[in-house]
Amino acid sequence: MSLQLQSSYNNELDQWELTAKGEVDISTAPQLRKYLDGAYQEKKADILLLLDELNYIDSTGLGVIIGAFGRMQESENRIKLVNPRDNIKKLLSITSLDRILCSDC
Amino acid sequence: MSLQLQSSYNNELDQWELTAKGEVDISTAPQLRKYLDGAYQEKKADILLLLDELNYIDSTGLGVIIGAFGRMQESENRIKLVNPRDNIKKLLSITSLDRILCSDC
Amino acid sequence: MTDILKFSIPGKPEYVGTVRLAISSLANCAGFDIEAVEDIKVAVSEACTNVVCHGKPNREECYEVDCEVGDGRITISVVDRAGGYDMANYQRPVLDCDCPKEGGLGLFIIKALMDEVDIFSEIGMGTSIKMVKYLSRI
Amino acid sequence: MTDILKFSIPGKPEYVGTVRLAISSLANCAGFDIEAVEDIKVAVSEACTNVVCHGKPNREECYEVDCEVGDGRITISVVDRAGGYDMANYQRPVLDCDCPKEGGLGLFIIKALMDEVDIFSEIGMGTSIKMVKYLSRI
Ligand SMILES: Nc1ncnc2c1ncn2[C@@H]1O[C@H](COP(=O)(O)OP(=O)(O)O)[C@@H](O)[C@H]1O
Ligand SMILES: Nc1ncnc2c1ncn2[C@@H]1O[C@H](COP(=O)(O)OP(=O)(O)O)[C@@H](O)[C@H]1O
Repeated sequence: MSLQLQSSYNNELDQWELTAKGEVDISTAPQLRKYLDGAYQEKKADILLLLDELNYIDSTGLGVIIGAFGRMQESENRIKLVNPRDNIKKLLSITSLDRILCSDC
Repeated sequence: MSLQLQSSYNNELDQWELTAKGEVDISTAPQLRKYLDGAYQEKKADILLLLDELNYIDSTGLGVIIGAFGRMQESENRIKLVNPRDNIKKLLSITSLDRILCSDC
Repeated sequence: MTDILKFSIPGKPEYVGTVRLAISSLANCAGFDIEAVEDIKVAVSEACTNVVCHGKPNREECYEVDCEVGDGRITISVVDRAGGYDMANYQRPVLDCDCPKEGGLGLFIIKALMDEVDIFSEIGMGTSIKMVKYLSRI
Repeated sequence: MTDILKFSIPGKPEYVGTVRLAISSLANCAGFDIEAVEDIKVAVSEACTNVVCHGKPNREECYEVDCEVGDGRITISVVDRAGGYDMANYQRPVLDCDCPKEGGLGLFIIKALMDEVDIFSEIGMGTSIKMVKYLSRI
């Protein structure tokens, strides 16, 4: 199981754009946490998490995203999930996380 | 595990063109046997087996191909493997089957 | 007639993916559609993750994943000897709020995705969670 | 330190793919490169196929796949109680001829792909085949 992460800062829109490919589970979630925190520490801004190629996430990965969401609230920044696949959409909807993490999913 | 098969007869070159996608193992080999025999019974001609999208084959699948090869010899028709992936190339080379089944692999 | 498959796995994060892959292949063989395969995959993964995360005494110890396939359903039990917990203390996560908590979603997700879930835990011993999914939910 | 994983599988064709998937995930976790993962996958699949094909008495009975990962190698044993065979009758396939035979390639392929192979078979009982692959072949 593996997770590939890539990030770039969009100067025009003043936001981080992070692409996650592969799977987030208990063995790869720490990697995601480090990446989210690293980006946010480098520059406090909104984070767009692009999920087109993310095949799998479970509660461990959702926990990491919720954690980042919480830490970003103090400076009123947001984390937004973009283009999750159907299986991930289903989890976001079951847990009602779509309400706070998605604008269009 | 699944195997998808597609065939068409090429009238210009007078040969069958069979595409195999997925995996050939003990559970899907009977499907391949039926397909090869079906085509050959319909029209006795050479068979090109296009393997671009075949991920996996083992001795059961190779056995099926050898069987078809044997049955086709009486009428001097041949079965040729085209574009096998590296893992399949390796098996063909180990078993020396490349010598009789491949022209370019 | 049902088929029984058993897996015995060390309680380490890196093997949860191995179980997940085996289970999805199994559910696929059993005739579940893509969405149901995903549900089963996530639920089993959550159960394994709980063993790996909360099993305190001896992380290296193995747990078992037992599967029964057939009769229009798949039944999967994840059984550990990782110390157990007091189920009376379990609190359903508060969803739909503006500050969700980082943990506590696992059992909730399992119950949402599977048709039947039975948990038995004995403190000092271990936990067994049995999950059933029907081929076509009546 | 090594990790031990065990799988118990019914001797039916449809589950060989499940074992194959689990083993490739495992070999991948253990750090083998793509080519070695493929080798291990094929070898284990051949061993399972032999159990399913040649195990006469009771096809439904389960066989075991035991894996040991660590110390720079993976060791996989496929153990059945499917009746065994007389190893003295085994004939290496004649390759490189113009009329190859349809069967008889399985054990040959296993031996070609794995670094060490030990087979023990007792007629009337069963067979155990142990295969080792080293992380970097010395
Ligand atoms: N197999 C297990 N062994 C020990 N404790 C467990 C096990 N499964 C669940 N638990 C307990 O139940 C609680 C709720 O689990 P869960 O809903 O999966 O959320 P989380 O794992 O994120 O805490 C856990 O925090 C843990 O205390
Ligand atoms: N697990 C097993 N149980 C019983 N017989 C076996 C087993 N494995 C191998 N054999 C015997 O060894 C022979 C050679 O096996 P193999 O090289 O895999 O070729 P094939 O399976 O195509 O015959 C088989 O034909 C069978 O008689």
